[in-house]
Amino acid sequence: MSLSMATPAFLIERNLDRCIHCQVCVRQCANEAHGYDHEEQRVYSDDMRCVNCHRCVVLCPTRALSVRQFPLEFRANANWTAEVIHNIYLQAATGGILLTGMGNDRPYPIYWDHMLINASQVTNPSIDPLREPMELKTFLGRKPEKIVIENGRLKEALPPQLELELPVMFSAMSFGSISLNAMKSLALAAEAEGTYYNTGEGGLHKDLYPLGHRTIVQVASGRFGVHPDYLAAGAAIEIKIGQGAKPGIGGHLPGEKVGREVSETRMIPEGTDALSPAPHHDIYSIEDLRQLIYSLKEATNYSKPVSVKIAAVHNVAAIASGIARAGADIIAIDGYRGGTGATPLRTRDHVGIPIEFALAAVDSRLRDEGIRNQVSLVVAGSIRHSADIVKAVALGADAVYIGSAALIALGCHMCQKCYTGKCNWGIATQDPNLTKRLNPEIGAKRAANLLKAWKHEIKEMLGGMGINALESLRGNRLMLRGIGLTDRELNILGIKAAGE
Amino acid sequence: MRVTAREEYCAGCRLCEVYCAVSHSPYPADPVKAFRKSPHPPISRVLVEEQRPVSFALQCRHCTEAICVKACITGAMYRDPVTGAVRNQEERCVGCWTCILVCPFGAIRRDEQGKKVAAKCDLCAGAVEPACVKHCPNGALVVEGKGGGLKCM
Amino acid sequence: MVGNDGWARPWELQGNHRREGSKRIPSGCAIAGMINRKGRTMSGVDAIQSIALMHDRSNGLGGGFAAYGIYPEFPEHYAFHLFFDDHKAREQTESFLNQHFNIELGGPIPTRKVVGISGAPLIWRYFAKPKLEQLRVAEMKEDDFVVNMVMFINERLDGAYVFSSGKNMGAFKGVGYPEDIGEFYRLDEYRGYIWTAHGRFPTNTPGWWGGAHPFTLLDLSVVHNGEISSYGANRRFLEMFGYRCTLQTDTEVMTYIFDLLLRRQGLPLETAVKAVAAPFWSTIARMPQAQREVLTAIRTVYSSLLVNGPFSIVLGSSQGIMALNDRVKLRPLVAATKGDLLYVASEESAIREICPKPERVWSPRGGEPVIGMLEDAMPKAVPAPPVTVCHL
Amino acid sequence: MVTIDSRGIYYRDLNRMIKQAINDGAGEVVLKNVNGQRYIGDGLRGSQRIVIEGTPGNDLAAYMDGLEILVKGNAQDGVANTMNDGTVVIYGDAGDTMGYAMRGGQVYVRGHAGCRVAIHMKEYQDKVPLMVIGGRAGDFLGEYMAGGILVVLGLGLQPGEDIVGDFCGTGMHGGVMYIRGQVADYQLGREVKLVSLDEGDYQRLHAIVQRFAGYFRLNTSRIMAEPFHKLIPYNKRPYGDLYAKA
Amino acid sequence: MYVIIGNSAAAVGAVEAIRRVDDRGPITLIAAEPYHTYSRPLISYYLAGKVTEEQMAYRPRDFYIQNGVKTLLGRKAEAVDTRARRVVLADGEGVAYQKLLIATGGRPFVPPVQGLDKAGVFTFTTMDDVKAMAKEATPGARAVVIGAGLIGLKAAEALIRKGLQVTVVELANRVLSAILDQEGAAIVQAHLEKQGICFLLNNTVTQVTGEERIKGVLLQDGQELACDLLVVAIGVVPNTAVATGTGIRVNRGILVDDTLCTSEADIYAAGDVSEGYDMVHGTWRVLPLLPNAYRQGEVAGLNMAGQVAKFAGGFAMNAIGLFGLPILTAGLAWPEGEGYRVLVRADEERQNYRKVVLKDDRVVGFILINQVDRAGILTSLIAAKTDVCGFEEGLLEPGFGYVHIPVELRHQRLLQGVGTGW
Repeated sequence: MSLSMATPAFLIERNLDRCIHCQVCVRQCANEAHGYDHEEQRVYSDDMRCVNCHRCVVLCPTRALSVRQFPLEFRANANWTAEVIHNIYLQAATGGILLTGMGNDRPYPIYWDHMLINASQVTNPSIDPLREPMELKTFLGRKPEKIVIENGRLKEALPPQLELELPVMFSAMSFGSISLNAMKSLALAAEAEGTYYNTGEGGLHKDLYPLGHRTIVQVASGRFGVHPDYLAAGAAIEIKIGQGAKPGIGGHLPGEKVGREVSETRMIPEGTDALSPAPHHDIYSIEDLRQLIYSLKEATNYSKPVSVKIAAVHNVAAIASGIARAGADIIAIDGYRGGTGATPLRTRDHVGIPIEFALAAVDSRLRDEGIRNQVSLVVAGSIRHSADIVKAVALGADAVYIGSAALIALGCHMCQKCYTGKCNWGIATQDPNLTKRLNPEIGAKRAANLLKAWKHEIKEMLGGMGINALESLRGNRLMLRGIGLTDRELNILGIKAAGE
Repeated sequence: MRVTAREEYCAGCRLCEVYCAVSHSPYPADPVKAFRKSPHPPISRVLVEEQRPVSFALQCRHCTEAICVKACITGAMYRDPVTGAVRNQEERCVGCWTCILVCPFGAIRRDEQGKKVAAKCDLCAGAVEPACVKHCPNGALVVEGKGGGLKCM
Repeated sequence: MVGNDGWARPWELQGNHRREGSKRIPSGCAIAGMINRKGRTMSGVDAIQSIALMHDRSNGLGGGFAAYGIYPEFPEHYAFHLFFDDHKAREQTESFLNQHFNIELGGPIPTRKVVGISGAPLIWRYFAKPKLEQLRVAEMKEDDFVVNMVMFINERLDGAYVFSSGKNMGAFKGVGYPEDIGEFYRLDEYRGYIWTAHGRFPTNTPGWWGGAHPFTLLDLSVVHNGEISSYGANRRFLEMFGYRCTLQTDTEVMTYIFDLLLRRQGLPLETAVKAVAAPFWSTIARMPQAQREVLTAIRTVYSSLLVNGPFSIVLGSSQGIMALNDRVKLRPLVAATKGDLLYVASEESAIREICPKPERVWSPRGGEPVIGMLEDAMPKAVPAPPVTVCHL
Repeated sequence: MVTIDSRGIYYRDLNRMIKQAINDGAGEVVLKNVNGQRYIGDGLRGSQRIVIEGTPGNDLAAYMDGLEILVKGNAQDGVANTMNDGTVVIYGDAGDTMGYAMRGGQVYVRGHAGCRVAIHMKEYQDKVPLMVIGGRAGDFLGEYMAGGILVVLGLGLQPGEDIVGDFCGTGMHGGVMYIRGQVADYQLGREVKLVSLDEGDYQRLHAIVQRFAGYFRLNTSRIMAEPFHKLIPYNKRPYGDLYAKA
Repeated sequence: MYVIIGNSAAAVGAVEAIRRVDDRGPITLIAAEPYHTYSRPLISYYLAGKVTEEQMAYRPRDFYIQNGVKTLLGRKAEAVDTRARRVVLADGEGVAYQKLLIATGGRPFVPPVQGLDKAGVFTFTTMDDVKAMAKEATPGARAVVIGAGLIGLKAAEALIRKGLQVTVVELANRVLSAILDQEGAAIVQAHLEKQGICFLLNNTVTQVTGEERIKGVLLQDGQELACDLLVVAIGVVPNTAVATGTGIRVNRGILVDDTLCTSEADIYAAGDVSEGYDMVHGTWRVLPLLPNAYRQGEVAGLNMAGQVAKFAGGFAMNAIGLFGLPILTAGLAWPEGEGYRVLVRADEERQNYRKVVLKDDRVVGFILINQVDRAGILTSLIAAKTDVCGFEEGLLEPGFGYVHIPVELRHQRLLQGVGTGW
């Protein structure tokens, strides 16, 4: 096919009054959207290649660059949008599945934004978190039905727990989907702020073993890098069943991303595709999950909590109940806005349910069944800021996982091109030219700063509610009111409408 | 004191070169003017070496026993006894390139745009932080050893 | 429901989780089955031991058994096993039964107290035959009539649930680990030539005994392991034939599928199996023409009865048992024989627990049924014409 | 050597006893009357030997790293799940999903194996997992297989019985299978092809079969007398073209 | 009491070294020339008018004052009385020393050619030389330079710039024969010819004609050239006169050990007057280069002041620019004998020439013409005797740099120093 229907998505604007032709943009664009014409001695741009990652814009020393939507339009059509048309062109040309990165970007309602948080006035006092104690410490893990004290001692020790200084963890992102430097950034930030990061299914790089106590090691369907040392190294083990950005499907890490380090960490040969099957081939039913949970507990002598991560799907409440009963100590639920390095576009945008509903349904179901205390609930899938966290905890979450927000802290500009492996910010790439753009010391600082800032904000909001310990917010849906929601939605969320 | 590159974090953007040039130009605060107003683009004293994927900036190590100082035929090259910085008095320099011949780091550049002089890092004399360090977007350049430089020979 | 803070908690009002049927409940499980093909009876102890070995496959929220040949003194009576929430429900049901059946004998099913079993409903059984005049009024065959009655009770009579309705057989089930359920029902005191057993791992706790396996309809019983992804398609197809999937469980649907195909449409078991666990089109394409046409017909006519997703089942009937996997064998199933005995179970060890030295042990392929029929079993009855189930 | 009568012992207690015995220095642990106990050998590291008399439960030798386990009987599902190293010898049959994600070590099965065996078996550096199945294997053998050596010998097949099931090698992208006998094209996944063995293959195979035969007192040359076929993936990037590239 | 004879790089090196260790001990510096220390290589710049006399100062005017050095300038040291431990000046005065440094440098080698005593004949090594020549170097005049070495060519360049017609007569078959090979020399020669210099190679002056004043020269091949100005620039030899009659052992230059001490205790020699260790050749020989002179002076100074310092050796190295064409060389650039490997990349059209000589996987010499940037890295590889196995191919890259050097070595050098042990 010689005729390509492709047209640029973005327009690079260069202010020639300011451009000094220093070529920083040329050097920084892995997509080669900028070039240098040696004959003319000037830089030029190729809009076609631009993915709008802003790397050139941010680094341009003279602020000569800007990027905007390419102004080419089709005849106005609310149904056949430009995006739909372009995707058909692409599929007609390639016969391939459309890929994308990061989370669902469709304009579905964001229920977080339809919930409002309470504050104290007059009748009960608000608290000033700057002066008074404010506790965010959170323990994740199975809690026994009751404790027995004999001779002043616990008869049975508390089952293994994860201890968090704030109810936020970095969600599973594998070494392979993200760079080692991104991984290190998160690990160091987790260490600094007293929380955890998650290996995803990419194995644990040797450099990160010293931070094993801040690591949740994942066991996913590809079992990459899973071996006894790996299991022993982590603070907890997470069985990944599903992921919000691609519920029900597996993942393919293309061979070109499996370089030496990824190969060593995943324990597969260099250059091979790392194929993660859609299911675990040893789990086709809930009792198989129990079998896997206990095989992991057995292999680690019952010393670590085992988490099970699933995507938020229609019958998530029933599934969560089953997971709790299968022996999981933590259930992580990833909503349909959850991010990823690569996912089929249609799956990302059309499969799953919002985390807000999933959380409300699961928490309610587990409470109905009297087993909420047996298991900790972690939610994920586009937690964007501290207010989302406060709302999540009020709906019933013990903690949240953040992925996209953490990556944005590291510099991600949401171009959604992670799957190309050309992340200009050195995050979602294994290209050594690009990975070194993320200095993990800086990354760790930024990620830790984000957690610090959110910690302060959560405390402020808690103080406003007159609460000085996070556990008093957990499941306290009285602290939420809905706005612009139908009765049915309010019912599912288990909250009253604003004004009620 | 010297600026050291951490090559594992050098993004190869060469902003260090751009800002070094700017800060040694007549318009140290204005990159646009620095480049557009001078008859020649200012010369950077930082040199980014690159052979993908490796890249790093390299500038004068400010050796304590600086061979360039010893070898300088005019006495233009000297080590500031207070700051320890090795500097070139460009008005005394004749551009004989003996320093180029002896500097084991290859950290001295030939500036042939006007009067030939050896151009080298002066640690942005007087600045709190050299321009290259200040503008490195990734912390790949760090100021090290307030006390002295390397013994190069 | 109102909280002590004085306002309604809507999430507690949305549905009655105490009883299955308001929500679809996927579950995983352990299954076991055994038959003496000569019709010689075995004590329930074996079935209990076998399923008990697979304790970790269930989670204490359901266990049950089906036993055939246990009521030799009432071979021609329908043995109704019922759960009642209370005596009011029992009285109401009994009056309904008396209206339509001649009850030969009725009373509580004997149980014993077992640690770990609590919250049992009233559990009664009745040996009964339909009243002939009622059959005439309904213009129905006897089995259809019984099915209708059972469905009526289960759907309309509050607090009553028929969980077994076959002749000379019975289901025994409840909430608890299967070995405890067996103990509770005193199954050591029963003898049958077929036993099937089930340990349940539901993904929530209905706390309701009717939801346990086996699910039965007349003498058909199903114990099941897995989750059917095609549930919605299967169910809506069955509903066209008058089935009411009130429990919303996979087992219920599975039972109705076989009831429809075997009893009401009179298909041979092998054909029914091909509808449920259909061969792949690529496999069909390689078959000889005649066979290809048959399979093509089965797959197209009964496309909505293809059971998709992982499952293994043991189907029990008075004539024998059939164990079946989904067509790609995503659930475990092992079979073994020794003499006249055929055993099937989710794990080999469950068989070896009661038959340490089987003559043959094998693992059936996906979609390949393991069938054990009584030696003197008659070929399946002549197909009955489809009937309209009257809507009660 | 420590002997444990496992009859009626819950798996968790049995495994604790095994670990205790090994910690106490036992070089060999003999388990008598095993029936259905799960997770034996899971996550253990060392060079000890566990002899199992009976039918061990699921996930035998999962994550194991080095031990030798002999099963004097049939094994159930999930043998050598994600095993890192070590040897499992099964004198009877094995169940489904054996060797899932197995990365190293060796498994020898005298009898047949179930479905989905050696799924995602993979190799890494010096670790090249080896699995030898004496009889036949079920459907989806070597699905997603990414490395290692899988040998199916087809000993004791009934006339007309297939040595492997359908969808053999689906998604396979590494490693090699040696199959003693015929495999019809329709049984193969789209990502694999049958090729002839070369001299190197036969030498390699001979050594493997010799080890296998050694465990079960069989005659190597008689096994080697039948022709083998070699199954290899077309490439290590089976799904490289699945996606639309702009 | 330190006494230094000489006032060039070695002397300055010694002063600076002594003062690092001993800020009090009296230093006396004796020099035959009456000038403040100046940079000898700059005399051609001076001739060309690129620098003023003022700018030729090798150190600031107050250097000796600041360093507490008593200078006896324009006073020639005639002899050393080692027994009495004093230096005898030409005017008879004696200067007592406890530690003495002889840093008298070299003197121009003047061949035995008839007529060199005529006016208009110059050598080209001192301030006086250049001042005298500058007066006579008028535009349009015809100059002949004997010797196409460093000094000769720099003189020729300066004379061209002053508008003279210049002919260079060279006995060897190429220009810069001491530092360049045939190919490199050809590039340089072509470049210089383009600027108007005439070359007569394989030839030399046998006689100077004229009366009082030079009129021309007779060449070996019989040719006669009319000329107004003759520059004798054949080379320099160690100026060892002061050691004559002492026990100080002298070969071509004064012999020293690695502390720069002569055969006489407390008497040191440094710079062009001495024979230093050539680490490339592995022999002791005169290394007439400014960087060496300074470093030797420095080592001598340290030892004189009581420190133990050693001169690990040096080797030939030269930086020269001719009409904008830079030429940087070091070590052995045209090896003879077994065991050498020569890497060359040449582009005559662009005047680019890069040649690296290896022996036993070590760089022992190089020639860089035109693209000379970062030559010091190569120099340091010679000095450090670095095994270049694994990055040899990079050596010929015009942009050869640390990026071509294996990461461990690179980091070691950049973070810990080069450690050549010069």
